[in-house]
Amino acid sequence: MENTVGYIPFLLLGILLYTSVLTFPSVRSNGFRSRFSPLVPIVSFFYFLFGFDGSVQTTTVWDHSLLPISITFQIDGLSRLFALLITGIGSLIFIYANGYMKGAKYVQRLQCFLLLFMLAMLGVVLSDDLILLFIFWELTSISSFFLIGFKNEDEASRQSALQAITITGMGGLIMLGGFIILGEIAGTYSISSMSSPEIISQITSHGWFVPMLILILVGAFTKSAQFPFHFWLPGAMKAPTPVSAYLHSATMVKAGVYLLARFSPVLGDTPVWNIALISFGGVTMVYAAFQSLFRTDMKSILAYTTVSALGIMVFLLGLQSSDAIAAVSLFILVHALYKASFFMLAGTIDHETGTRDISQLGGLGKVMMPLFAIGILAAWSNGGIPPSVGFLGKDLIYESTLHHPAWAYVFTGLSVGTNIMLFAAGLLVGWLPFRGTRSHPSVTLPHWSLWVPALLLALLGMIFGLFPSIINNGLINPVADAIAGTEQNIHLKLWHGFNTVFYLSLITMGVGFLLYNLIRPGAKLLSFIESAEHWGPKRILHALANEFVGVSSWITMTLQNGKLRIYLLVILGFLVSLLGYVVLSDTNFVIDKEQLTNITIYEGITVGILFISVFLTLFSGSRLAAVAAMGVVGYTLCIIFVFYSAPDLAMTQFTIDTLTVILFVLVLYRLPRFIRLDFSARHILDGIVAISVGALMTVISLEVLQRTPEREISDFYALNAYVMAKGKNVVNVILVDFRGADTMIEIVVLTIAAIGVYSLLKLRLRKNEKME
Amino acid sequence: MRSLFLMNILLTLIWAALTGKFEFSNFVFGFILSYGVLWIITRDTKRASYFTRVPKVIGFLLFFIKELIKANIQVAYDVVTIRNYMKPVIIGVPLDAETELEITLLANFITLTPGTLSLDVSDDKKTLYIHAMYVEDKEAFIESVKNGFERRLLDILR
Amino acid sequence: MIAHIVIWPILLPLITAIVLMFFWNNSRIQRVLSTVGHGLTFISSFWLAMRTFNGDILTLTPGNWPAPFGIIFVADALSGMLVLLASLSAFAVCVFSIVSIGKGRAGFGFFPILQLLLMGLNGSFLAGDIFNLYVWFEVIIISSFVLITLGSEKAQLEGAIKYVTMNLLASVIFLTGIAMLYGLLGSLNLADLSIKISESNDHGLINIAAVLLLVGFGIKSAIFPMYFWLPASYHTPPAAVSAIFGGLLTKVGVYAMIRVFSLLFIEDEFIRNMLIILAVCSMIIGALGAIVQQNMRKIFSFLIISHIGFMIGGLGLFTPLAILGMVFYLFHDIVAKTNAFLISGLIFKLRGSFRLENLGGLYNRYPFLSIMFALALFSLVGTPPLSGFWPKLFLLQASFADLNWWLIGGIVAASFLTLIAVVRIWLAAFWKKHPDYEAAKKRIVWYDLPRYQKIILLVPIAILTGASLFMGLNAAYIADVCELVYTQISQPQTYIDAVLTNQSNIP
Amino acid sequence: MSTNDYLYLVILPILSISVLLVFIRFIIGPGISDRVVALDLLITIGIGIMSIYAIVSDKASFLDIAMIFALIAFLGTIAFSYYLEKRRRDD
Amino acid sequence: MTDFWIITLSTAGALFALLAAVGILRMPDFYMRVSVTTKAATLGVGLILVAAAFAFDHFSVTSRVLAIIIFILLTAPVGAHMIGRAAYFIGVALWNKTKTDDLKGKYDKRTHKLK
Amino acid sequence: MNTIILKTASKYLLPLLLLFSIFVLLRGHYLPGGGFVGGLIAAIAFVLHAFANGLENTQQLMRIHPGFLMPVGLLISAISGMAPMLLNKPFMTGLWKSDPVPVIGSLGSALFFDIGVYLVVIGATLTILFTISETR
Amino acid sequence: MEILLAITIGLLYAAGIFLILRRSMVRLIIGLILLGNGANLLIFLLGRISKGKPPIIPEESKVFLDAYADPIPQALILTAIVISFGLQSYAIILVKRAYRVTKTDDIEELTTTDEI
Ligand code: NA
Ligand code: NA
Repeated sequence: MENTVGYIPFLLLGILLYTSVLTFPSVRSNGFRSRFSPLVPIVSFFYFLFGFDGSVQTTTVWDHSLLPISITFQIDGLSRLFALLITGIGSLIFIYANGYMKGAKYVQRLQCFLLLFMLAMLGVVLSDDLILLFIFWELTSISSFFLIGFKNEDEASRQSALQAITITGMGGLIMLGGFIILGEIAGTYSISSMSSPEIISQITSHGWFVPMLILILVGAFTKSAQFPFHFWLPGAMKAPTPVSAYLHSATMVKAGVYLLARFSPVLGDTPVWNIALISFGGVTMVYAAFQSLFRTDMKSILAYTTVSALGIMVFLLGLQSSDAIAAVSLFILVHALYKASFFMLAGTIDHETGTRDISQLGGLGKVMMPLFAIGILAAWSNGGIPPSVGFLGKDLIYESTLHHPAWAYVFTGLSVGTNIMLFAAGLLVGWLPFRGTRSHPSVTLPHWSLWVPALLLALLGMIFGLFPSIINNGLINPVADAIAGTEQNIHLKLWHGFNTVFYLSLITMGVGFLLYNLIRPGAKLLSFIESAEHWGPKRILHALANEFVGVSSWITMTLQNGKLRIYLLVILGFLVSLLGYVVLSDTNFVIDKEQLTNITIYEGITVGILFISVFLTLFSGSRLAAVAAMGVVGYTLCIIFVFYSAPDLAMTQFTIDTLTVILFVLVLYRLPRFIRLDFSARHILDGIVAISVGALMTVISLEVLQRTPEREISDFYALNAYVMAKGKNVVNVILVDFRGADTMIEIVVLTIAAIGVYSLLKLRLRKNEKME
Repeated sequence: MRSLFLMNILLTLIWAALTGKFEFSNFVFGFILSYGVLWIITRDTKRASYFTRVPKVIGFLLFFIKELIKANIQVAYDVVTIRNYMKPVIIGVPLDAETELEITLLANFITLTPGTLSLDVSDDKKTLYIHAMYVEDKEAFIESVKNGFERRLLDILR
Repeated sequence: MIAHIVIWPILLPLITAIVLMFFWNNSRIQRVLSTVGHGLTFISSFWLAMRTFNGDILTLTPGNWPAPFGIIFVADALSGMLVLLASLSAFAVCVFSIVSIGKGRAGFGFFPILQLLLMGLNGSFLAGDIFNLYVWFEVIIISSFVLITLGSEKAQLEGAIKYVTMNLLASVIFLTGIAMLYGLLGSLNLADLSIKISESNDHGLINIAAVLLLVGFGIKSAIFPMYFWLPASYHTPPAAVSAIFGGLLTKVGVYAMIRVFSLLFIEDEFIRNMLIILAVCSMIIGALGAIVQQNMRKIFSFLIISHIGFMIGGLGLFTPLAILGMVFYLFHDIVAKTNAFLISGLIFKLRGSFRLENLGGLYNRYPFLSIMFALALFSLVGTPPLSGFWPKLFLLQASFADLNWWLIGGIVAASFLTLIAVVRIWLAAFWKKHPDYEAAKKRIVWYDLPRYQKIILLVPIAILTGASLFMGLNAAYIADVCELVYTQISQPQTYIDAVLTNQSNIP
Repeated sequence: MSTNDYLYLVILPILSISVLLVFIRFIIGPGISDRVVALDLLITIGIGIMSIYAIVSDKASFLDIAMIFALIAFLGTIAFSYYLEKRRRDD
Repeated sequence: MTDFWIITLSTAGALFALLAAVGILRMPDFYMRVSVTTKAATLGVGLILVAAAFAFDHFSVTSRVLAIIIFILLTAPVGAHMIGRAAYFIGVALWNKTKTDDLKGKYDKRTHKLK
Repeated sequence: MNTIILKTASKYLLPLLLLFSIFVLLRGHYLPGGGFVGGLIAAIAFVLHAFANGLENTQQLMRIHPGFLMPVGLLISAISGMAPMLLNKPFMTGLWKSDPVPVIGSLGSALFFDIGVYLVVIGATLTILFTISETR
Repeated sequence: MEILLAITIGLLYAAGIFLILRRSMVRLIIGLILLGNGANLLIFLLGRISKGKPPIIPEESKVFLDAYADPIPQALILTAIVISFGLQSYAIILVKRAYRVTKTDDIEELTTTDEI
């Protein structure tokens, strides 16, 4: 089976191609093509079932020296189990979805995103490269966003989708940070290369290990709905049931678990890892199990039990003992089987009766015998009653908590408590609706596609329990190997004899059954439990989010306040402080009078006039006087140009200055007068900024004047102006020849300005042209 | 037609003077250039000949310079001494000048003379309003304008 | 003529603009000729870019005066790529304008000025002389002034007052910097200045020039705290105009900073740290602004500020990876932002509003468009494997390698907030039901358009989305170009040699 | 004392003083029309200064600036007059 | 000889310019300021220009000087007329000792026509 | 403004100033002047005419819209810049006629370039000023 | 004299900045113009000033026989002046048009485009 891994890229590409094929016919036609969609996961399932045996295979498709990514896929036991769950449960979900969505709008769209999602999940579990994994990870977030928001016109759906992508998106980014550190300290982005002992010790002993681990854990926890990020998952139940069944039982939420399992050999069994996983997993499993008990919506109950189950998995991964690893390896499978059945069951009941509220349902067992069977079988497995595979799972869980060196009682107690509640919750979904008086008399057994897939999964749970050897070596043991990073030896047995674990299981069942009988969820309990959630993390995070938006708009409105003066003050203040800093720290000023020329009386008078005119522009109450004074400023500059050998400049400055004044004058009589404002504090502030800039400019220019000027280029011009460029007015030669391109561009500027003036004054839009 | 030609020649000369090159080619170029300029700006106007008027022009200029110096001295005296001797008025002077050129030249020469300033011409072109600084007798002033500048000017122009 | 390839991306828009001005009143001919002109410019830019991607630095000296005496146009890989992308964006915008710009604006110079704006952009990217760069900047700002006010709607004029004032201030500051450089070193040629600065020991004064250019270019590239003009004005002109502005104008400032701070002011710790601080602030402030806005175009405007931070951050780090990321991001962002604004324009055509509360129902009504839009929008976020992802990855790597926690935090936070901003648009415009469809119908022009015009409106978005996908999926190619850019800008000597010794590539 | 010295030390100061005097009128106004006349006179005297400067520095090209000064002074006066007639009464 | 002309002409010119400057400062009303200054300054500047012509003693300079003088002679009175008229129109007050005002009430404020 | 004095003066000033502007343009290569100043003077000439005679009269006199001068000028400049490219020399390389031409001096592409500048400056300045004057 | 000019430059920058911080659009434009003048003078001064030596080659000579003022700053300023003229004309008209449309000359009232 060496070469089978080489087909993985083609498989993924094939799925993508089929997805896009599905996209292209009109979305409104739920045609023909969509009927073949289940074939995609089915084919993939058999590929993973028969193509691999749990041994490690790797293929590199593409690599690049610059991009920190190598498209490398690796499959081992862990990946294979996930791939099988993804494609196997996927196959059944697709069949189920075809029945469930019959006649509905946008079926093809749903299938598209489901397939895309499947592709993404496969990518996550098959990638050997951190970045590649991250890419697929993000794709799961995006595609699940579209799936959760599938009923896009429903406000609640949109909010749930937003919530989901907010949390998983944030988690993903944080995780990427962790990945990058991991890649940097490992010196490679290849996950498989990290598990060599040298690199592991290099990683775990590195100074950034703890921050890196925390970042990665945040990513995994958010995706796997660990407390306190758990609430997006129950919220995501707004999606159509096939979506919930797929995303939230078998696949997406387990991506986080997969990630933890995947990194367990490298990062696991370190203090931070253990403490974090055990505590977060522990809290999640108890809290969510408790929450699930008081719900009336079947999907809501299932959502919370899912969160709780995820908590158990994280908790087990935190324990890191061989027992725990064996337990989590099996529990991943167990949970997928019964939870998918449960979801499909809930969906079918909803589909047929129009409600998922268990307080509204009853007596359905009589007409929906196969569904009742599903309910019983799934609850059986969920409850860990022998001989289901659930029993094996529970067995291993208790085994591992009991053997914890330090906290055995606490952990066992927590596990038992969780399982008691989960047991009761399972009965609420799998048993309660079928018993008692019949609530929906007209309901009959639906089309086979709505129950056969679930029944198949539920039966599998029983078969695997009865014959654990089917899965022991081929499926579960390689998973444990991968998680532990070493050879594991798992022997799944249905019967271990009358040991502590067995008694604990009995207690679980007994108390759980008692609990089931004590609790009948209704409006009262629901409101009680929701008030618990009221002050829970959801509430807090929502409040934080609102607060954040509030603060953001405050910041935005404070900074972007619409006042040009403030904007300019900020910019100029920034300029002044930067310049001031450099001037004070980097330059020492000595003004050498030798270098400077004397002031003659004419220059003095000219500059004096200039000064007075500037003050006139500043403080004159008449606009016209200000404009005229501005003109005088220009004229005096012009005189300065004359004094200092710049006749061309003088001519141009003089002409243009006058034209500007004329322009002002022409425009001015249509403008209002100056706003007269009394002298105020703002004048002082403005004055300080203005004077600072001015003073800095003076100081800086004096400093520059102390340096010897470089005249190399001017000398070149002077030498060549006549000889090569045939002109004697060097300024003009520069303008039309040496630097002619500047002039070319400059007349373009002038042209554009003229067009701008023309259009500003002449263009009157017709009504339909406004806001184009 | 003739006045256009004259104008053309005049401009050609000015061109040559400006460029400072009295070569044949420069005259030709100046001629073509001013021809072009005239072509651009000329609307139909009729002009009298300039030829016979040269001596009168010289005479007029001499008169003008005399007036200029006389008036400047008067003003200068007034400016540099502390006491003000001014007796300003605004006087409407009835015009014999008819064409726009005549009126304009008259008004300008009056303005160029210190102490007097042509403020405006009535819209029917019959009256020239002058601000004058030293007027003892209104009638005498009007008479001096009409017999002085206006008569001499019209002599040249007509 | 082929040897003159460096100048064609400048000359072709100029010639087209001149020709268009002769057809001042014939907007139909203008639309056709302008598109043809942009097409030709794009072809010549493509040609030029391909030649620079070989690693050659092409130069052309207008007037045939050797540098540093004459002006020189220089095309290295960075310039080549930017010219290519500018021409591509301008072409897309021009096609979009064929339909979206009405007779009123077309009859008052829209198309020629669009050409001249492109000329200014290409010129800025190719300028090898700092005063010449200034003049190109002026072409850009005056064309942008005219385009932003073309139509003289109230919001346009209000926004323009701020836009104009701050950009003119930036020009003055830039000019002040040039005065300093010339006064100190007596040269304007960038390569020559580079040599002279490295030989000079006037660190204080040279730093002052650096600060002046930093602020001048900072205003133009809208980095914190100099960005205020951008959100005040970018949402006011027609969508086509916002598109070219959003895609390219701030990038010219960034380009200028890259050029100046890699070639002239190479090793100054103070400036580098300053840049990183400003970058992080821009990222955060821009992103915070984006998540609270209601106007789609204002969201994009604030995102521009935020994403400029990524580039400036890369410039501040100035490690190989950081430069790789910065340049890649620059390339990506040109396409992504142009596209985003074009999409907002198309949504306006479809729904008659830019405001989120007035939009809705696009997803169910126009599923295929929605997919295209989604690709464009998520590439803005940097969702892998779309084009924004790779540069962000490089930048993150670079920041981690440098242990720059501020930058890391900034990049992560800004990316996250960008995601939220884009998802908000998606929820409001695409998923939500239209709040009042009957009332909005009056403002919707889409239905009145003939089929071919609808297609014309879609083509540019498809082109740009395609370009974005190309950059994302073919990241290796872009990364190779970026590496070449890195090699060239990290070794100013190659640039200097190309400018000062290989006088002209004319045979 | 050479002619140049004379021009430089006597004539230019006289003209400069004239400029100052006129500038006082420019400042005190009182009306805008007074300022316009003052400006016109400033430029006219400027032409004189320019001419003297041309003689002193032996650069005839400054006379061309004088020509442009004359042209501009005229234009400015005309423009202001135009404005004064057309404007609203309240400035 | 050249120097003599230069000195004489420039001195006279400068004095006339000074006269204009003093005049504009001393005259009690706007119209008299215009009256005084236009000509004094024109004369003064004209003299200085002639001095320049002597100084350079070159045909191109002389002709340019002539052109400038003609131009000034042409424009100065027109300018004075324009500003004087505008001032009167907007009601710039006459000196209180002004004896007669024939223009009074002759302007139509709306059409700017003069009777 | 309805003053015959100004009207009459402007009639004579216009050709004088236009001539002067061309003079300034042509000698720019040797002495102060050139396309910019020349163009500005020409523009001022027309502006003065417009002040005296009203905008309509001036525009009638010019026959074409001043804005038209901008593309014409740009075209002349661009062509003079691109002509060397036909000889496979870089953009804007100076081309000179070997013998000097009377009056103007050496005849080269730079002169045509300056003429282009001259026209653009006239066109732009007049477009700006005229547009303002005619807009109420 | 350099000191005086340097102070002039400082004054022009300061005045320009003070004016662009005012509320009146007209003052804003005047401020921008003063800033432009300041920058031009700065280029001029930093290019070093020299008296009476215009960079024009004497009539009978092919090269300068004497010292000459640096022509480059002059050419740069010339370009800058013409460009500023274009920009300033545009800005003046913009102000006029903005006043007509928004009915206010008070810049602080122009805040609508910055609202969320
Ligand atoms: Na790689
Ligand atoms: Na050349």
